[in-house]
Amino acid sequence: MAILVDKTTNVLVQGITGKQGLFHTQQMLAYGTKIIAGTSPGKGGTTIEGIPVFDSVRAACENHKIDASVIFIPAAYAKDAALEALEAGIKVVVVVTEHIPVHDEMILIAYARRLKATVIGPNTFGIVSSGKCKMGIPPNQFFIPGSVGVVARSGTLTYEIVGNLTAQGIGQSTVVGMGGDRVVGLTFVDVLKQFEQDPETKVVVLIGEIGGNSEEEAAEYIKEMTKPVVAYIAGKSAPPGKRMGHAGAIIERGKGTYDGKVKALALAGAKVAELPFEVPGIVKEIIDKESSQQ
Amino acid sequence: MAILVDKTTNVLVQGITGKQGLFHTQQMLAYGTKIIAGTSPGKGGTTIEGIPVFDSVRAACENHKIDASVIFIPAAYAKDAALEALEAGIKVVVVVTEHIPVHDEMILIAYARRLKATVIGPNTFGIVSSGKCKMGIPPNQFFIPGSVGVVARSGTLTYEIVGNLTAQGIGQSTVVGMGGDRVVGLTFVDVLKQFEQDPETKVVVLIGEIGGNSEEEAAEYIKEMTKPVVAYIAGKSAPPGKRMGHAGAIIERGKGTYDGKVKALALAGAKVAELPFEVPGIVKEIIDKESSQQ
Amino acid sequence: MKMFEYMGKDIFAEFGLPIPKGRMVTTSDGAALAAEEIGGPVVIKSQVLSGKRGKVGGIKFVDHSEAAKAAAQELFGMTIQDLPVEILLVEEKLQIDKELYLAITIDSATKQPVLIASVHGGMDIEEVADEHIIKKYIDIELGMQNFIACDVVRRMNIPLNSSRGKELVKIMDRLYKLFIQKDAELVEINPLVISGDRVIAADSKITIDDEALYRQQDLPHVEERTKAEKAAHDLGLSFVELDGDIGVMANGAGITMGTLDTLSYYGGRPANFLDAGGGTGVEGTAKALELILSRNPRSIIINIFGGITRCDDVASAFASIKKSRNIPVPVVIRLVGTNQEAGRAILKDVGIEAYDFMQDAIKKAVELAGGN
Amino acid sequence: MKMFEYMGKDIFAEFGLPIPKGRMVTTSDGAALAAEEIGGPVVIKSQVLSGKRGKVGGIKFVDHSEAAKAAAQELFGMTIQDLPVEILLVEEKLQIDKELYLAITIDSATKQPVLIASVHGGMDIEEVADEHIIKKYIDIELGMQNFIACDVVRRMNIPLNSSRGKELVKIMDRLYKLFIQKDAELVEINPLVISGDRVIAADSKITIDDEALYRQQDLPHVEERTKAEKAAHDLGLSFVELDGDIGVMANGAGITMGTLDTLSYYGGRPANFLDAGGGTGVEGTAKALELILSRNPRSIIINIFGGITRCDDVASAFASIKKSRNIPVPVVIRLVGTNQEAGRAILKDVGIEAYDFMQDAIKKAVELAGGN
Repeated sequence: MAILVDKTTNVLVQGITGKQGLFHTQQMLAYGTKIIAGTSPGKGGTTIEGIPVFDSVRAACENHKIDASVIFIPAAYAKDAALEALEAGIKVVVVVTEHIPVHDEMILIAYARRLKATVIGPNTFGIVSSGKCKMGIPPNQFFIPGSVGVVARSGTLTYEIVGNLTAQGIGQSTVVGMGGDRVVGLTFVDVLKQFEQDPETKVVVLIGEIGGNSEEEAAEYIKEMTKPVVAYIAGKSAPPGKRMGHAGAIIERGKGTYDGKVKALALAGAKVAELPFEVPGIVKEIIDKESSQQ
Repeated sequence: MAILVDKTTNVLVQGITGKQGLFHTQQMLAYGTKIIAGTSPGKGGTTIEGIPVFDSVRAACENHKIDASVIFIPAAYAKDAALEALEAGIKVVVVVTEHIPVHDEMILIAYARRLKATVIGPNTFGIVSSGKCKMGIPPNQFFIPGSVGVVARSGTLTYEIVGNLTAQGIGQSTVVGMGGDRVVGLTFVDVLKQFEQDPETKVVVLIGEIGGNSEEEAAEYIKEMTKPVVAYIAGKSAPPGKRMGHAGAIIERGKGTYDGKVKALALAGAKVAELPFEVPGIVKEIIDKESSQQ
Repeated sequence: MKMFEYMGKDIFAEFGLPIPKGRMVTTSDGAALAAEEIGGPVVIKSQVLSGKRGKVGGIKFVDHSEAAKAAAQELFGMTIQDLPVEILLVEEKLQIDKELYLAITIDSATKQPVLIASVHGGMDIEEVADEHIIKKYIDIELGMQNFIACDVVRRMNIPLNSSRGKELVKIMDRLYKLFIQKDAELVEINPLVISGDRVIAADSKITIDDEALYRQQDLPHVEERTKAEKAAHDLGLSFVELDGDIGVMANGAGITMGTLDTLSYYGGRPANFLDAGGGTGVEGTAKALELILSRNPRSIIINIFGGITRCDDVASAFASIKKSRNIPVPVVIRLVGTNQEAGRAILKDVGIEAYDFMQDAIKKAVELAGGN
Repeated sequence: MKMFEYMGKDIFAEFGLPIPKGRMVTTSDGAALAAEEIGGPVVIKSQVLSGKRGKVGGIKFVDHSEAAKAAAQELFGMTIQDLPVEILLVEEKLQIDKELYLAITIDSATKQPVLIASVHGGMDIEEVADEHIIKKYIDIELGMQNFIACDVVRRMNIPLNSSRGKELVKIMDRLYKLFIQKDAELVEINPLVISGDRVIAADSKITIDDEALYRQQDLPHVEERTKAEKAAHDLGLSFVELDGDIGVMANGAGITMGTLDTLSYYGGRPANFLDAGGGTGVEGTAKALELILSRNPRSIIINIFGGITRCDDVASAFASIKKSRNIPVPVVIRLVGTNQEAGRAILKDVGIEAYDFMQDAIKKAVELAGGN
């Protein structure tokens, strides 16, 4: 078990012949991901890394059962690629591409919502069900199977924390990157609900950052959760009004502050780490305590 | 019991202060329909026939629980009115208006589908759950409670047949007008499925006409139905290529012919009347036979 | 409303769809001049609202402008399916490498636009085998997207990277825009010609939704109806001329059809289909009677089952007409529904006893017409 | 990209949104001329990308053109929040009966556009009490519909039948079109002035999505970034100047923030935020270092956790820079992730021992900067 993707997930790679698409296809295959087809308009009928390439998602779906798609397509064409995957009936679509216009994001997410499909991203590192399926760009070696569910807005910060968990022998059930843009497919609550239901997940790590109010919304749901949540919020030292890389990471008009988020999460019962490398220790403590109680 | 609307349905009338809206509001009230609000932009705060009038559907919904809306709004504004009702969360919307552009109809029906709402019409006489609720324009006196479900494309032909049923003492559970336009919210199959489920309905009358292929589709479903179906198809004598009033009623390219429809229905086990006034006799025979078997 | 080919091509041009060089003319001198402007061989096409013009000689190919004049003179003398040829379209003659078919129309069953494509263009699409026809339903909320057009091109076995493949993707996008923005019921390009590197709409067929004409004011007006049918339409009546001898009027398409069916059953032959619709007043009813009488029937059956239509309104209208003018043939009226008692009383005052049942009234009308 | 008020009003005019009579000027003579053209009292407004210009005297009202010249001279001498006033907008002075607020922006939580309206316009919307703010989320697939605008007008307690009510409905429709067609993140009219029968946009605030600028080529370009920030942006780096003394570079917004947080925790003060993003090559890395050095830091921390970024690429880039130029301050590097062994070997060749853990590396960088 895991959430959203698993050992049996048949994965399509859109843009499989591009530089990024090809490199990460190799990495995903090396991780054990069940990639069964790729798309590249005009290159239908060829193969790459032993994977059959099709001209369109529909063409791939006519020949294979596809469960999920990961998109490595330049920003200007990414909306079309995501709509294509959704229209073909694929229910999990990972949009790695960054710099997609926000109006395009609104349109593709509205369409996904209508079709009851899950969009991970845009501007995400992707999703890893550790030891089973990786869709996206995280480095393979840091993701080992275990019982910690991780959900984050930011990529490398997640590698940092997951890498440290792994270094301490703490594996992960699934690691989900929601994406760094202002409009993305998933909310923390969407993912927390899945972790709450997933029997394999025992502890959840939430990696947030300043800006927006999704951490505050998450806090509301955490109150109802039976599983322990450990959180880290990046941007404590960021000055207000400056946008820190992500479209979301900005403190505007006194909203989305570090203190507000930490307070909401702590009140909801989450353990909040002050620095990223403190997370594994807190998780370990919870796991040790729970196993000693059993 | 009945289908779609019932004694307890709280009805909104959009365009209640217009000539048609007002006349048919009076008629619907006289029939016993539970009309609890109306809309007329700019006339919010007034009452008409004792019914409170609001500026918008949202305003009506803020003050009353509304289950269904019937629209008497000129064609150029009818799409907006229907979208308004749907957006406000109303799940049954009856669009009486005729002459609505077909592109508007496609848009409003796509939106209804997305919200899992039922659109009856456009260009329909409406719906009558006999003795309980009338939404639309049929003359009151011909609709009496009973066990026959009626579904039709055309208005006056329905009155003709229902009037004859009533004259013979055969009442109706619900009478549904799907509307005469090329694009309408309901199909015969949608309504037949509801009648099949409705405990009050014992026999179903399907009133079709030449053109399109919805009668042929209905025939496919009738094969699975447990309840007897009596059908009449108008247009036996219509010459091919000539459009007979309705947008749908035209035999083009050899499709949608009288013979094709009758054959499909008969093969599916429906009893097909050759002339409209033969319907009540066939229905009566079925009812008498069934009651003698019990 | 159906558009003439040359009008459709003007609209194509407006939306950036590729059309052949050429223009519309109304004289044979104009045709010669147009041919000269174009230079080289031209095609001259009769502009009539009939799909069969090619088969009856309504299209001519000529090599130079003198020949164009002669050909135009010949065409202006023709009538095609009862329609006189009054306008010609003179166009460059295309080198044809391949003929495709492309159309967008409305699918009643799925309630959305459908794009239809085939690599077997140039003939009536009804004659193309199903397996050579590609249908793609378009989600109207999503609209035409690049991937949709690309996938249709793929299914046509045209390489996506080829210039014709790319051109086709653009054409589908623009054709859909036209379909939406012009409230079209049908936009059809048949054939869509591949000519070297170019992809060109060699013909155009556009039908605009009549109900949307009020918001398509910049389109040229094309009248397809006969004069009588148009007069009826303007009054909200739906009128079709048939070839029998019994005048028919009813309210609602379905019951009017049912009336015709019953009439035929009893051996009568209808002179017309006339659906008076809902809520017709004195003027409409008078006009309806006039239309019916223009067919010189031997009797008239009026079959009213009132819903929106109020029986008293119909009766009053009929009574006032009957008082003011001579109706030279017997009229049988069946009148039930909303306000029927009042209506029947009004008719009684002018000497008419309304019927309760349509079959009785229709039988009577057939009898009064004296059979066949 | 934020637009100047006068640019926003040009776009308003393009979409049929009512704006005051007036024009943009860049000299005080031009201001006098514009005032004369307009006739009567005018308002002269500094064109700067700051919302606070009114409070610091950046807006002046004058009665005639001589006074306009003097006022313009005064304004051209001002700087508002560090921004010099170089452009003025001279407009008719409006008679103000009421000031409304109207905006459309993007709601991250519901992932759709939201229309925000208030009858309490003229002040910062943040200062308006929640109960006076109307929010209407727009289904992006459905778009702005007449009923949506009508319902907002109703909630503003403005009669739907009044001319101002009707005008407002039109304005909402056009503002939404602008929002969609121009890829806006924000379109704001504050105040939207009711002046007799007219409803006029007295101010404009438009922010265009930076990611969509490639398809909005006809918009004027406005540069908000400092020179250094712009140079960084052009290379795909996200660079923000801060006021400490330790140079920071990391890859990814989150980890860069985490690095700053950790640096602060250990008593260091960052000189900058620099997110090198994914996949930066030699040029990008060289530029990144240059930007960091331009802040004269005492030490530099480079914190790389490679995903898309490959450790060997970063290491090669750094090594080649280190060979070709003098780096005058100590550099601490933390390097893990994709191809980390190769990367570390490359760094070793240029005498740098990469760290495993960010906290150790950051501690070292703080130590090397010599504390505060």
